[in-house]
Amino acid sequence: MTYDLDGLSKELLLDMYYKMMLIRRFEEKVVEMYRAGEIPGIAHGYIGEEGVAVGVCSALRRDDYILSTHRGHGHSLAKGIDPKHLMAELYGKKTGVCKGIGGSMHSTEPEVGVIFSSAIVGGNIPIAVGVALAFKMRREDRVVVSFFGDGATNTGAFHEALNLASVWKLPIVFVCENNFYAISMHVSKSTSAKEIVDRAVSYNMPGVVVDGNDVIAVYNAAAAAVNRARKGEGPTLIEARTYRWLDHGMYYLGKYRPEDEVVMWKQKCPIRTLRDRLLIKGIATEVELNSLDEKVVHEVDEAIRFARESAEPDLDFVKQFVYVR
Amino acid sequence: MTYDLDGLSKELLLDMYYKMMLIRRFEEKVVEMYRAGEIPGIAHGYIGEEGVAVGVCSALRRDDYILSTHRGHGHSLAKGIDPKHLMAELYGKKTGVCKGIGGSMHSTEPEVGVIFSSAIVGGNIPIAVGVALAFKMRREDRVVVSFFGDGATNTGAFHEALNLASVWKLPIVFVCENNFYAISMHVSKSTSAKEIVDRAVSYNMPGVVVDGNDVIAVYNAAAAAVNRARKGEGPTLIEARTYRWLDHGMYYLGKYRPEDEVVMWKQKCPIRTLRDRLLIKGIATEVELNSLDEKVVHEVDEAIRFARESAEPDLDFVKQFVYVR
Amino acid sequence: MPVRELTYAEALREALREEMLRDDRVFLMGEDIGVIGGVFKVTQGLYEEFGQERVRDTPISETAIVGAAIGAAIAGMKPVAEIMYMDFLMCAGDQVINHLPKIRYMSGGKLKVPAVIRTQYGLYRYAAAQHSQFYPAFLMNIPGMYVEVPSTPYDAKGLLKSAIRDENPDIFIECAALYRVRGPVPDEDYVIPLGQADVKREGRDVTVFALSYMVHVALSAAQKLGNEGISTEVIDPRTLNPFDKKTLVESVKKTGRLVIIEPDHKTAGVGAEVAAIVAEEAYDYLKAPIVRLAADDIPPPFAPKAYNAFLPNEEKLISSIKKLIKHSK
Amino acid sequence: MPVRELTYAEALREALREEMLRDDRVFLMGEDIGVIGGVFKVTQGLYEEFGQERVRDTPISETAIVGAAIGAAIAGMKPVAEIMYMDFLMCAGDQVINHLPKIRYMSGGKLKVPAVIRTQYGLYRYAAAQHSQFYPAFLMNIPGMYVEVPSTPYDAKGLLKSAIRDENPDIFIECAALYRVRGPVPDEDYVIPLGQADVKREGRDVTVFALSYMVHVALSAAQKLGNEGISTEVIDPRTLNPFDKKTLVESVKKTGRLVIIEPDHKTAGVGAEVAAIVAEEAYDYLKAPIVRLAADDIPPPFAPKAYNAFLPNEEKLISSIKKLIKHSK
Ligand SMILES: Cc1ncc(C[n+]2csc(CCOP(=O)(O)OP(=O)(O)O)c2C)c(N)n1
Ligand SMILES: Cc1ncc(C[n+]2csc(CCOP(=O)(O)OP(=O)(O)O)c2C)c(N)n1
Ligand SMILES: [Mg+2]
Ligand SMILES: [Mg+2]
Repeated sequence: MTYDLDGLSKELLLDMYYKMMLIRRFEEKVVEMYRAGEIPGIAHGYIGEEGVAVGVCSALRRDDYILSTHRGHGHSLAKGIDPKHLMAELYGKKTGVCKGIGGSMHSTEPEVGVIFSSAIVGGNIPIAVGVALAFKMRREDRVVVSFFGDGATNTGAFHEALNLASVWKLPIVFVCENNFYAISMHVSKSTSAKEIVDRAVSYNMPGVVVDGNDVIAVYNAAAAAVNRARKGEGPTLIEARTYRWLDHGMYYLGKYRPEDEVVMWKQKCPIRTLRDRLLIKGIATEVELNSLDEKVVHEVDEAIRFARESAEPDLDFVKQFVYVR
Repeated sequence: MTYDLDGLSKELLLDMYYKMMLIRRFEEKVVEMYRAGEIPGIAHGYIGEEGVAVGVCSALRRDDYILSTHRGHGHSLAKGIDPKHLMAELYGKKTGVCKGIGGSMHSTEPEVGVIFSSAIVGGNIPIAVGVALAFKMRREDRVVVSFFGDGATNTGAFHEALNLASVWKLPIVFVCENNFYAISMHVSKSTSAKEIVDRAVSYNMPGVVVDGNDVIAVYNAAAAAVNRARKGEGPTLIEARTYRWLDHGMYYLGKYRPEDEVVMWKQKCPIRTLRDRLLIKGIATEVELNSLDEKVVHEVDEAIRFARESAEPDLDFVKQFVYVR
Repeated sequence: MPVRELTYAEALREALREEMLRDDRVFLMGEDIGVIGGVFKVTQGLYEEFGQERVRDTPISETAIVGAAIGAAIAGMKPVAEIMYMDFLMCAGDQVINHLPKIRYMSGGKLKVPAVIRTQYGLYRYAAAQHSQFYPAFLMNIPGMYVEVPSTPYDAKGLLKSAIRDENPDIFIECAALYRVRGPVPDEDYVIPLGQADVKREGRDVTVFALSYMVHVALSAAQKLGNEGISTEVIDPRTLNPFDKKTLVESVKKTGRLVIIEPDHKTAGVGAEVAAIVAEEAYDYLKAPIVRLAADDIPPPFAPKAYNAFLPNEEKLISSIKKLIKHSK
Repeated sequence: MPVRELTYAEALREALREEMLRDDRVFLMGEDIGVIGGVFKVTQGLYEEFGQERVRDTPISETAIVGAAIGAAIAGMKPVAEIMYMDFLMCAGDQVINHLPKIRYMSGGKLKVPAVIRTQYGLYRYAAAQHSQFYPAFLMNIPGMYVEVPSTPYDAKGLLKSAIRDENPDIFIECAALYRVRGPVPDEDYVIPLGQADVKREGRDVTVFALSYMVHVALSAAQKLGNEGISTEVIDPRTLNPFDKKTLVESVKKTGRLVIIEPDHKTAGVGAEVAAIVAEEAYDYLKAPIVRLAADDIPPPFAPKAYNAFLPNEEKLISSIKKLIKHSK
């Protein structure tokens, strides 16, 4: 096909563009509404890292499962959660993906393959291994992705989980989003391995480094790892290097990053990069891309409206969901 | 000196022989007295692995600290705990190293550098890191050794501790006693790294494999790592390969090891190996070695007598040691 | 036909085996549970019968064991994971408190976590402070998971089967000192509903709330007190969550006296909750202060004499009951 | 001269700073406590003053943080480690229960473990089930470590200084909702002995045992009840281990009524122990059943309205006290 970029279909490329833009605009609105006092609690933005979630999730089937983190909005949207339901969750409303009980950090929507998000750093990784075990034991050809940050690679949970996944050769891909910081802690001060990806050696699994701001590179790396997992060849560790533009969460926690580092990374915006390539290669026109941009703005506005208008759960309502009875 | 073997003094070599033999005879008596119902609780024998504890501890100063495990009698004796006090502890007597409160798995004798033993697999490793931190912060040139088994390398505690020791460049040597089994679990089924020592890569520290049944090789590897640590160059991971002749603990838990594997390892007895070398190289005579053998038998008998004759603590006695008041 | 007798360990093994036969989503995982059948032999023979896929030996990775059980459960399996000693359960502390009991809830009811975590505490094993702990009150304090504490072979089998069939997460706490105790276990399939205390002996003068192993101590004491004309009711909660308040409160309303005997630490132990419930709900019926007999508030010592004294026992129970009955006269 | 007012966070910071100046064995470690001064800003400025050796930023490794604190302590240092949220304390569960409180004991008294583990629980932060937990009863149940739960800037400073100077291990539990609350803190050096409850308000009709944040709720309620002629005594335990039974029991003997208000889960919470103590030791003085107001037995929900209702509050406290006083008339 003439419209391919690196062998990818136009449809897929535009979908990746659209998803990244959706995440970007969604997160911008979250910041705005958080500041306006409409969104309670704590939340963590994904702006700047869109290439990772979108590249990885685009390489998955709908029935493959992902497990996410405190910084999970991007993963949820990339895997296909309706922005209305995600926004309603952030607003703490009954119509939210978790009925307002989970909030920003605990998205679950098995229908589209978002099985669970943990707010405990490293917490999802052992659970992801168990999900992969279930797939393997039932001889399903489904694959699991566990997302986590650079900081998470120093938790015991990471170590135990990757070891177990490897000895049991499970269909799982571990995606480390290395944005170089765990809150204020630079990866070079927290993580003794020369490169995070070197930790794959410890589990005798392939380790791959990828530019997380190049969504196509991410897609290709993920597709290879997913393929390997689906064929029963076991897990892979992917280290996707990227950067968060915002502060760790919604509060300013002080200065711990050099200005020019932030500026440098903003120049490597994953969305602009893809947009430029699509235009230069003639795969899409300005008009096409602008219409996606508008669609996204509309969808996010719609999500806000939906969230605002939805009802808040009360105590009796939430009590129903503790036990299966 | 004519009496050197691999550059080691006769004194050191005979001391290593003596210590290994002390551990051997001590452990034989423990088995005997356990079966006779004199030793309560649970205990784990070190027979066959003597080369590791003795090789490592011989490379330490008295004021260096070791941290030990559930399989700790050998470490305690190698570092210089009086067999009387150790045996009394196993008997649960007031004269024991921990006054009968700790038992087989919890030896502490800071005077000779045995700071703490944990019965939780992996449990001592983060604590050892903290001890090393104290040494470093006070600018003392003391070194810490953390002993643990192959099974322990799959715990989260191992991972977090080695990472922290490396980022803080602490004066510590991690000694993995790879006896190929964690209870019934063969290392190849539990541990995904091709070799345990490969895990050093994950922490960007040197990793060294050594024949744990060759006490001199262990000594040399430990001396190099201790020297490195003492000079402020940071931690090392040593994997010492060895084998336990007895069952995991004092009970028979079933068959999980091939007969011929056990036989093969018994032929590589670390004590016999050193004895033969000392004789062949003419460093020591049969008479000298036999007299050490006899000394050891006497000491162990003395330890039993001492333990038997000591008083048992009662509840009011043990209550005093919970808090500093 | 006399009822068949089994040991507590055999009863547990039967429960596991029957549920594995009944439902192929059920599988086992844990340290040394396969090839050697568990260090306490509870799973003996199951590896041979069901193979290494369904009886999975694991590395020493408690966090990964509990985490993987949770993951398999939310993906539709019914894992039964073993943590060798209750002491090690906190090596998986994050999974046990932040994940196991919260995932269903946090997902707004979209997920189920039908995982069972089996563990045991080692009473009278003289295994010192890191291998002798029992802290069920903590698991009771964290909502979202069920907690079973069977005291007999019959209860062990019936509760384990219920725990496996039920779709909520469970921490199933066995007692190593009971593994070889025998008791009647019917041939036919049965389950015990979760949340029903069992009146192990009826009585009029005093209620003894006995936890796990202490049920046996209480029954033996009750027998002796009976000879002296004191009629003792013995209540075994069997599950701590759900907790059967009704049986407890009704018993105390009847007898007017409550003695609690438990092998966990006294302060903030299970007995504290039991006493609090009674102080709230049967206050008007109490004829005497509530008495709690529990393990001392010190870590378990190794030395056997001190260790034995550290635990409550029959003698202390009998004398407490006698004193109590005097107090209220 | 009016007494100086500080926030709870400032009072804590002063305690840390003064103890670091006083004793060079004292040092701090934890996630993000250095360069940015902690996510709650408690350690702000200390990195600049004392440098990276004594204010150590760590990786996200709770087990290594608590373990290293223990190790440094047994080797003669006085570490103060921070665990960012109490929820994450169980990521170090093994170190917290199997090591921290047991090492001195298991060593037969040869070692001391003068480590302080500071943590906080996030009341009213709407941070959902994994960032809102408070489970002090568990730490009370495990003997061998002290547990502080300061409610005011004055107590926060005085208790933290005591915890650091004392040679036993401590879990020091702060409340994020209190960090900005102001209160008087004297200029001069002072410490508060561990194990002394504080009667925050004296009264005759009812004793309110209030835990941590709930002390403020109780004081406000007491004020209002006072206007209606009900005289309320408010007791703040300040430390849960050692636990000051005496102050509690004497107060209940005086008032004959007890209401407990606590922000942890009701079942097997701290209030259970408090109720049990009173049921054992002041039974003859009680004029009415004991009442426990606590967080519901469900994981903390995210949605603010539900979350607020999940916690006990002033309104519930006032109406409980009124009902109680009626009951006993
Ligand atoms: C076990 C645990 N410790 C600490 C925290 C607090 N915390 C939340 S996010 C975070 C940093 C995570 O860094 P990283 O894994 O690199 O992910 P990022 O935020 O950069 O995406 C920390 C320390 C937590 N949630 N869980
Ligand atoms: C955290 C934890 N899990 C399980 C156990 C039970 N256990 C005691 S020793 C042991 C095997 C340890 O194997 P390894 O580390 O290889 O040491 P070895 O016994 O071979 O010397 C196990 C599983 C324990 N003590 N601690
Ligand atoms: Mg990061
Ligand atoms: Mg081993």
